Amino acid sequence: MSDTTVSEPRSLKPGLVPPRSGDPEITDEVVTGHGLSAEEYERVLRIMGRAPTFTELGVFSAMWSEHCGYKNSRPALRLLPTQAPWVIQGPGENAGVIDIGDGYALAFKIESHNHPSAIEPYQGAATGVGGILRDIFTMGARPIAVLDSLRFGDLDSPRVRYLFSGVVKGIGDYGNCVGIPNIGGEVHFDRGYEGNPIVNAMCLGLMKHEDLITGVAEGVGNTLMAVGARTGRDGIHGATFASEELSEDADEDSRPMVQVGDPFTEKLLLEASLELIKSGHIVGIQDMGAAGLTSSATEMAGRGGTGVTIDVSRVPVREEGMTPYEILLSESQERMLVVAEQGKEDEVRKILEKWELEAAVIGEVTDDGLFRVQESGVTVAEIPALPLTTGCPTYEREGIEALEIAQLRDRELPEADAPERDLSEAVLTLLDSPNLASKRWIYNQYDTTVRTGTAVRPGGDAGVVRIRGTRRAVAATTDCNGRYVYLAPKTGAQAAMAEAARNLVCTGALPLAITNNLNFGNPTKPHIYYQFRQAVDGMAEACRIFETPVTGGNVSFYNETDGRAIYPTPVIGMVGVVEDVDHVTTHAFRRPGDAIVLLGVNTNELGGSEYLYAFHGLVAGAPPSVDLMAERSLQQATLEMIRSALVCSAHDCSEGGLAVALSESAVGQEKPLGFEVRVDDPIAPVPLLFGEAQGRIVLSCDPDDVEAILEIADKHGVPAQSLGTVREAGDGLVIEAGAHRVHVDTHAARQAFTRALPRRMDQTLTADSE
Amino acid sequence: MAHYRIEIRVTPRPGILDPQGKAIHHSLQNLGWTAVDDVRVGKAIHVEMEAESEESARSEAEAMCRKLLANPVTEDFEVYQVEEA
Amino acid sequence: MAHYRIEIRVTPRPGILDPQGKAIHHSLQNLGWTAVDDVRVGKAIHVEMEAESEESARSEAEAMCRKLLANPVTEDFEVYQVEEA
Amino acid sequence: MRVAVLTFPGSNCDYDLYQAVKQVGGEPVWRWHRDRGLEGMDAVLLPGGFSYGDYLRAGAIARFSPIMEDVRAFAEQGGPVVGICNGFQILCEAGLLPGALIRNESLRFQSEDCLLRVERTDTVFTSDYAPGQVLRIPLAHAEGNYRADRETLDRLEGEGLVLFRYVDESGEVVREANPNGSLNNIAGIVNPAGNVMGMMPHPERAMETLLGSADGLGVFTSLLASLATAG
Ligand SMILES: Nc1ncnc2c1ncn2[C@@H]1O[C@H](COP(=O)(O)OP(=O)(O)O)[C@@H](O)[C@H]1O
Ligand SMILES: [Mg+2]
Repeated sequence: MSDTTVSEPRSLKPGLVPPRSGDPEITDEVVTGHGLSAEEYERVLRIMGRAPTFTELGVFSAMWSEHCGYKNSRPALRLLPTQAPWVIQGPGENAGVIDIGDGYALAFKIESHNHPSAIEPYQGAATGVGGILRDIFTMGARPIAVLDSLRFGDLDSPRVRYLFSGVVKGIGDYGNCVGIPNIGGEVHFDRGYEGNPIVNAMCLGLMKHEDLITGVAEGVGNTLMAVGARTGRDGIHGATFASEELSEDADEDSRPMVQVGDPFTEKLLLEASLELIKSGHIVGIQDMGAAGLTSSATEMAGRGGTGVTIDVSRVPVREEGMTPYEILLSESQERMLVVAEQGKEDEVRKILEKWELEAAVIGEVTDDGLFRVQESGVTVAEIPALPLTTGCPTYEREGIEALEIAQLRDRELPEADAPERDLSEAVLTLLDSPNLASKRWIYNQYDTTVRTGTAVRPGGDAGVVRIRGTRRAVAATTDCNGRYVYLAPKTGAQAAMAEAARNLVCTGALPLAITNNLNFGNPTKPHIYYQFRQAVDGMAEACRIFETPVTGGNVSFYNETDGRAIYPTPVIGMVGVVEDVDHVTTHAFRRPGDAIVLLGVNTNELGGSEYLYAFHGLVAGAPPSVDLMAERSLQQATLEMIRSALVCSAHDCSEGGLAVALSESAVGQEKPLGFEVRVDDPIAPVPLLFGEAQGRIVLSCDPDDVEAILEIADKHGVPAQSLGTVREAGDGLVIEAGAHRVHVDTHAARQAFTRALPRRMDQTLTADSE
Repeated sequence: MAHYRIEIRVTPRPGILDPQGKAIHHSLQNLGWTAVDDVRVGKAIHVEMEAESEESARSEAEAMCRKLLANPVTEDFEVYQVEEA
Repeated sequence: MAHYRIEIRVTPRPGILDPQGKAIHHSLQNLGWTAVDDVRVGKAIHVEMEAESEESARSEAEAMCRKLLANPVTEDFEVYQVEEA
Repeated sequence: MRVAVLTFPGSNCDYDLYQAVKQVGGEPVWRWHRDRGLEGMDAVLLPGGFSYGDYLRAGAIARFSPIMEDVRAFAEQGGPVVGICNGFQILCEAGLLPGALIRNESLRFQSEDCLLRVERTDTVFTSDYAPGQVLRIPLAHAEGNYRADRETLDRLEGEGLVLFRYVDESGEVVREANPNGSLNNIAGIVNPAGNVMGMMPHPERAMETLLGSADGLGVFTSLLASLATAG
């Protein structure tokens, strides 16, 4: 392990601050309890030139937590490409921003709320949505869509069902109330997430270029204002908590008080913030998210190269007797920190009042580079601002692959040669797998059509929102198969990138950029750091080849329960633009008689598949390989076909393999259809039908257009073959593979596909189930 | 065995934000009830059941609260009335 | 003037469908509480206010219920506890 | 034709209604709930959303908004008033329409396309539809379960005040088509005077095929046409 921090920023040394009466004394235990190592505490002493007060220790602890400080991830994240001509705002702000043409810009970001959701699924997920919405509208963008990426253990556990249903309800209730349509997401169920669910929420926001604003505390003498909800004792030290492992017998009282979301206040805050930004009365605005007032104030000062002074006694509070420590570290929701132009405080207050919200002056921007906190005029903390943000110690660690994973990857797989079961039955069983089945049970609880922009709703390959007044639309998707990443982190991360890009092009969108949410275990363990580092390397390479830079993201470490880590899950949130809404395409077959064409190559790769998990309970083998150049050609070919108006439907072929992709196009719509196809590749039937080879897309088109499609494929060097024909529902789903024949009744397939989740969820849910 | 009517109150734990209570409080003030200084909203659950005795009815009701009716992370509960009917 | 804590119960009127009560009843039965034969779910509203007297606190609370807290089409209300605090 | 689109704190379909009015050639006018006066307005629309977070009961707090006094006066003078989703809930809470909307039977927020049968075409809100026409329109709500006492229900049915009903593809009133448990599959009603209408589904979200359906257009074209003849 080597400490590779940049040289310490030069800054004023803080003055002496006497201990505040009533605050605990600082002992070794107190320091350890704040998650700071002995070396880190040494560093605090060096920066301060003296011992910190209790309040100051709390500030360091929060800012240098993994969550705020990116201690273990920052060096690796520097490897990710972040630039392209269309990137307006890269990483480092509340959200990334790209140009999408016609004078519009798109802000987007993904954020995790795994730990809070494990404790209180409803509020944890709800406040996760609240936080990501604020990250978007503090950029000056109006949120236009939400996506959610979820992971849980297997649904046969009552506790998992309780978590799953609470999370979905929390996401729905919050987004629905604010009025932001959900346009997609994903969910996987696998024992690898038992006890430690993943809840990532992504938001897209639209703005005109000139409305961009950032979280910067500029202009000495400008006024800091706390805006929105009052500060309570909820979530104190949530950031530090999110940087620790969960343990099943964790003391209830040691956990921070659960944060409760108030989407109604959020909606008012959203409107008020956008109005404030338009008004020109403010120079900066930022959400009080993780580590609350502390992180928003110090980050804004850090970016502005300024200092700030805050008086906590002026912060509107919900409860009496709150200490400076509590006020600084509270994670109460629906609050903003605003830097108003000096003299414009009343104008700001007026706008907030219209929206029935409070705005209080709590401090000002200074030129001394210090984060100074006062309590009724008495200084209780004084810390150089820059070291708090950029001076967080960072670590680049040794990574080593765990032997047992290498063994799993190399092990021999059942059914790689000959099927042990009836293949038609196997198709039905897979369609009933919660991982492959319709997610309608989820998105029926989400408003998907509010704001009248949703051109492709959840249930397709990617969500699409048209931009009123233009011919354009934006598309977004989230993807990651944690099993692949577990078995081979670099390949797995590239597969996530490739799937996201395929999902976008299938709707007619050109992929432009990504945000990512890196969900991993404890990075101080060498085999976890290995996963992390490999995944970042893989992602970086794919970003370069796809020309989709990273504009922001989030790292969530310590996703472990009792020492067991989740599958490494670097969720990719990718956005793209459809140039003309006439190109918007969905995955559903449209007309009997249409031809079915496969782009890409079937391979003999069964590793990491849902088939192995569903029938053998196995997560093993090498995950399907990824050829990034071939993926890129596939993307370009598909887009050209769609833009030439040759394509009736396009569907990414991935989890569940070819048989499942075809079935989804047939029965994954209200009026199911049938199909009849023939595949003659010299591959054993199970890997052929259910292997999850990358780089494939299933299209349907007018039979007269097959030739044109094959020509475009050929031009791009993309292998393509005509597979068969879309049929009436009554003809069933028919696949001939060499000597094997699959024939599934369309109605039975649709039942399996649509009933899988409701069937499992229509059971009693209790909070205390083990 | 006798028949019991049980009244249960499930309320947000102290310190936990209660946005609903806040909104109602605000509305009551707008309607002129300025003397109101706090409103909290929870669930009122009425259960009817057969039980051996009042005590057993009460302890069953408390078990229901722990198991299903209240969320221990965010809510407190109280079985405040058990009546033979 | 004194400070009062008031407990109010707002419940679905008899005959009005109570989907939440029905669902909880069902769940309790699935969890083994087969002796339960009815569940109704309403709101427990806790109000704190200044008032001249207990009677006036009560009558104010009843007025709040009539005006805002209960919907007469679907709900009944009861101010079941008024306590000086 | 000037059409007021009201915004309550927590409304979130006001923008969509505004666009819908514009699309059919009306002149939408924003009205914040604390603004007073509806003079010069030809119709008033109450949007969907979560006024006051739907706290207590959907619509219960918004009905006391200052502008609601003006809405009541406007309705009493015969001016057309439309409440959609939360707007419908507010109109019921305010007593401008009978009945109440309670939690969906599923206890879940329900978001999907529904099929609606147009029960009457002789109203200012439905004149552009064919009798019995089946519409595909998105809905999205948690409290859309229409309830009324026996007497009220008999009157609604007897006087033909039900405007829209949830049906299946063949236009039949069946249980499976009912998304929320509403009595008699009621999705929308009108007052006896015929000028106040409330419905749970969102016609303003079904204005163009790009977004899935254009079947909601009729509500707005009917209204605009009636205003044109009235004016
Ligand atoms: N948690 C969720 N929230 C919203 N929509 C979801 C969610 N999970 C799945 N969906 C929808 O269902 C579709 C199918 O999911 P998935 O099988 O993960 O698709 P894909 O493999 O194409 O990414 C997604 O594209 C999305 O639109
Ligand atoms: Mg996926």
